[in-house]
Amino acid sequence: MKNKIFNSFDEAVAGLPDGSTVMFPGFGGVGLPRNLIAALHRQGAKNLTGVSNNAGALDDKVDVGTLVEAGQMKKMICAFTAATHPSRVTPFVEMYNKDEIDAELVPQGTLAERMRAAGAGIGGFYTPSSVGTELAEGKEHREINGRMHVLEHPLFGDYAFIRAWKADTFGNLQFRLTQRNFNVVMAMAATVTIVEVENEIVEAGELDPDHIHVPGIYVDRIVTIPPDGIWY
Amino acid sequence: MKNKIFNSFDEAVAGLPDGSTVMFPGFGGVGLPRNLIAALHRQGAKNLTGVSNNAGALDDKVDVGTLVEAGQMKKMICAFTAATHPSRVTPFVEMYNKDEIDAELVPQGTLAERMRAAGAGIGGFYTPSSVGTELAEGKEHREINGRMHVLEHPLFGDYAFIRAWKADTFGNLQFRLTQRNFNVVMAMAATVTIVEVENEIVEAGELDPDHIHVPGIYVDRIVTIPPDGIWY
Amino acid sequence: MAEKPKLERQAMCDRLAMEFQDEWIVNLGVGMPTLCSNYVDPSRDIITHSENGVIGYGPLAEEGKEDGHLVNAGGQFVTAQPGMSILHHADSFAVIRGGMVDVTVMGAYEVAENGDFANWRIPSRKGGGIGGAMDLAACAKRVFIAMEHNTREGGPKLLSRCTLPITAPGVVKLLATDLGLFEITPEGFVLREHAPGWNPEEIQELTDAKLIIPPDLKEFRFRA
Amino acid sequence: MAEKPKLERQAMCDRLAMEFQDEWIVNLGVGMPTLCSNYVDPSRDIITHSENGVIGYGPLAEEGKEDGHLVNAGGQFVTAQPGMSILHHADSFAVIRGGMVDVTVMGAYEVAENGDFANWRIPSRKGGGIGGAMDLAACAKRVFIAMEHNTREGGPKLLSRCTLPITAPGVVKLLATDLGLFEITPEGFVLREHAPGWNPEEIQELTDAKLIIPPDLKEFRFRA
Repeated sequence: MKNKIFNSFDEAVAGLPDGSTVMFPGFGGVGLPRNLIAALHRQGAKNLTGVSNNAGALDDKVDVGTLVEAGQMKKMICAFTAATHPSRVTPFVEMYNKDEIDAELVPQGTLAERMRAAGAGIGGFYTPSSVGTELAEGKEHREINGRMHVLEHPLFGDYAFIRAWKADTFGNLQFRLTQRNFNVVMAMAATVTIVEVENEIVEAGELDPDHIHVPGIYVDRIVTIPPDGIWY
Repeated sequence: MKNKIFNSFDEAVAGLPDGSTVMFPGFGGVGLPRNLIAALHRQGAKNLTGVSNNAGALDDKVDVGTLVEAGQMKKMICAFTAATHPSRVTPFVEMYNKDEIDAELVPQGTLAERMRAAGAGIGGFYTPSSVGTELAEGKEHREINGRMHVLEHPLFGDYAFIRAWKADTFGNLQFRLTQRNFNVVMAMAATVTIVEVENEIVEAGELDPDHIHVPGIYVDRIVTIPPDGIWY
Repeated sequence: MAEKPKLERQAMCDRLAMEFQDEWIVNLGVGMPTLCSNYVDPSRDIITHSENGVIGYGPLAEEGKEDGHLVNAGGQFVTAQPGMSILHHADSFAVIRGGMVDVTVMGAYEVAENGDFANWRIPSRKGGGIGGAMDLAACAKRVFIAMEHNTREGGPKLLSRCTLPITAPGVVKLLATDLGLFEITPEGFVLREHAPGWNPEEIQELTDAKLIIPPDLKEFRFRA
Repeated sequence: MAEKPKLERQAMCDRLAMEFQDEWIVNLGVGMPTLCSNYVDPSRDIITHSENGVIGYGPLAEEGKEDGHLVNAGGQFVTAQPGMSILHHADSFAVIRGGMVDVTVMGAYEVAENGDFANWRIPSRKGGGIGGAMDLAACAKRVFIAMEHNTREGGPKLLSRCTLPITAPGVVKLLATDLGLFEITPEGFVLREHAPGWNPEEIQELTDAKLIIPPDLKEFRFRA
């Protein structure tokens, strides 16, 4: 079996080229691969396009906003470009207002489904979400069974950074509760999937085949979070 | 909590109207809801449209072919209309050759994805499967990223008959190994989902929330297979 | 007049929650609507759904008893309930787009008499926050809104037409503000219940849209 | 000439399996191709995929040791292997359409020099059996075919153009018949290896399409 286990986050993200599209899961801070993001920050790749639910929060923890602030991102594709509260100005908002970073705002369900389509080999799909709004302007419309839909396209990644609960040596992954969020579709949509895992990596065969959330065929590199890693 | 537990297969399928579209999972005989099919055979509804991987095998067991042979089906939507071996003539093939039953032949992946689209509120999707073949004739074509695709439409059911391994009182379901097959997308695609389950129904809370294959919101009626039920 | 007490946010959310019916799948948006979860009629059998992939979660977790892996759409720690299940994001929005959600409760900047509403973008600011609101608004069976009746500056928020970019057209069915409960009908806003001490004329004065005042107008119903 | 021994089915499938590379995800169709699973080079690290939602299953189950819930695409009972995982049908075909399958091995009625092949419908019969063949043929990285060189009646199956309705256009890369191994190139069928005792002229005589005979033509390689 191919060895997918890497000894450090720095080794796991080494060689990630400038200009890559990188997918970052996480919702409310849960399932967010903070250790891999910190390693990418140290690694320094530039002109990246990020795919993420938001463009970074405003706390002292490492998240997508850390890469934005460091000038590593040229564009964010996400469901929130504004900060969650108008009074809080994130690094992203500051740069966005000065046109120093680009953004594509996507309804959250469409964002998830576009990644699922990329992973599932679907060339495009029609959704009723966003019809009648500014975000549907310029998109192809089609009435299906009396209801208007817009055409949406698959969203591929070069890399997905994943935060998992358990992994085996083949790369099979399990998530715990709402940690799952975007992790599954991002692992499917990206060419190279890199995982930080909260538990020791177990031998193939130790995870129940009925309860694998991401099959190992989608997973390329796995690192166990060390005791001094970023846990929350 | 709404009571979803029914005492018998006959009660669970009572009132299924003539003309309904009924989805039947199962692959290689595994995950096939034989007890519910037998009850529908006794119930006698007619002019049904069936959705299934095949149109019935040629053994002495109850399956979709039982309903075909009894004249209950007016149409089958499936990935196999011919018998798996040319020398074996199923009831379906006999009737199909005499134009006594209608059929729509769909590539298996497209069949599964059309049901997933129905469940997921997707109005239509583009797939490269079947392009360049007789089955793509008359379908809308579109070139996406240099590759030709055809447009496929969601496939809804009035009823899904499901065979599960475990269930709880809320209707959450788990499947074992390749029993899962079409069961998940059919439960999502159908208005009324009726389940035969191989184990005793447990209390809500006894199944791990991280390992539910079909959430109970998709499930309407559950019957435990009795010792004298059809097990294989 | 401005001195008269208005309705508390909790009362507004309670009032909307009183409309929830047995077996409804209920999605509560970020902010004020999460207050709805503080009041669920114990005789009612509500199923909660959160866009980040939880069906059947329970009340907010007590401090010190949070499970770091279980949050709601607002990122708040919630508790597990028997029968809960977890989905990934694409499957969670399959539930939403598939029409399984009976009601979604959201906040808004503006609501119009044609059922349009706006809650994701202020034109003076670049960008916005859609989250799952557009999917929910377009696909849930009913959209309920909880918001203050007026802006901080005293401007109207119940309009004949939205001025901000909308979240979805023609979907709002019921609206609770700090001045009352409003149904949106093909004819426009119907004032169903007024805040105690407020008469229809006073409410109309603070409203841009023309209010329909039905003969059976009632006083606002509080939680029992 | 008809008396000369041809290749056994197992030898044909072994030969195709010898082309599998480390880490390949391999999908074996119903019928003859499942024989490929009898031979997997132990030095090779192959990952099996079956359309009914299994990744990483093992050899056929011994009689009496079958698990009633675990079958392959042909409905045969197979064994579990460490690292195996299960998907539902839509996710299983997401693997296929998503381009994860490195090779699919199928049977066929006809293969054409342009890479077209036909394996789902005989026009004299109404209907047909597509199963997952169209999805796999359109989306796997490589399509290998294992079939007899001629029909039972002695007719040709390697054609300049298919006469039957095709399963996918232009996808076949490698073909094993009971007379040899054929590569399909932009120029057409190249006879890479001939069955022992058969010369290219004899094979051409039983073939409708024009065969390209390369200078480095070899004898068929058997399993070591």
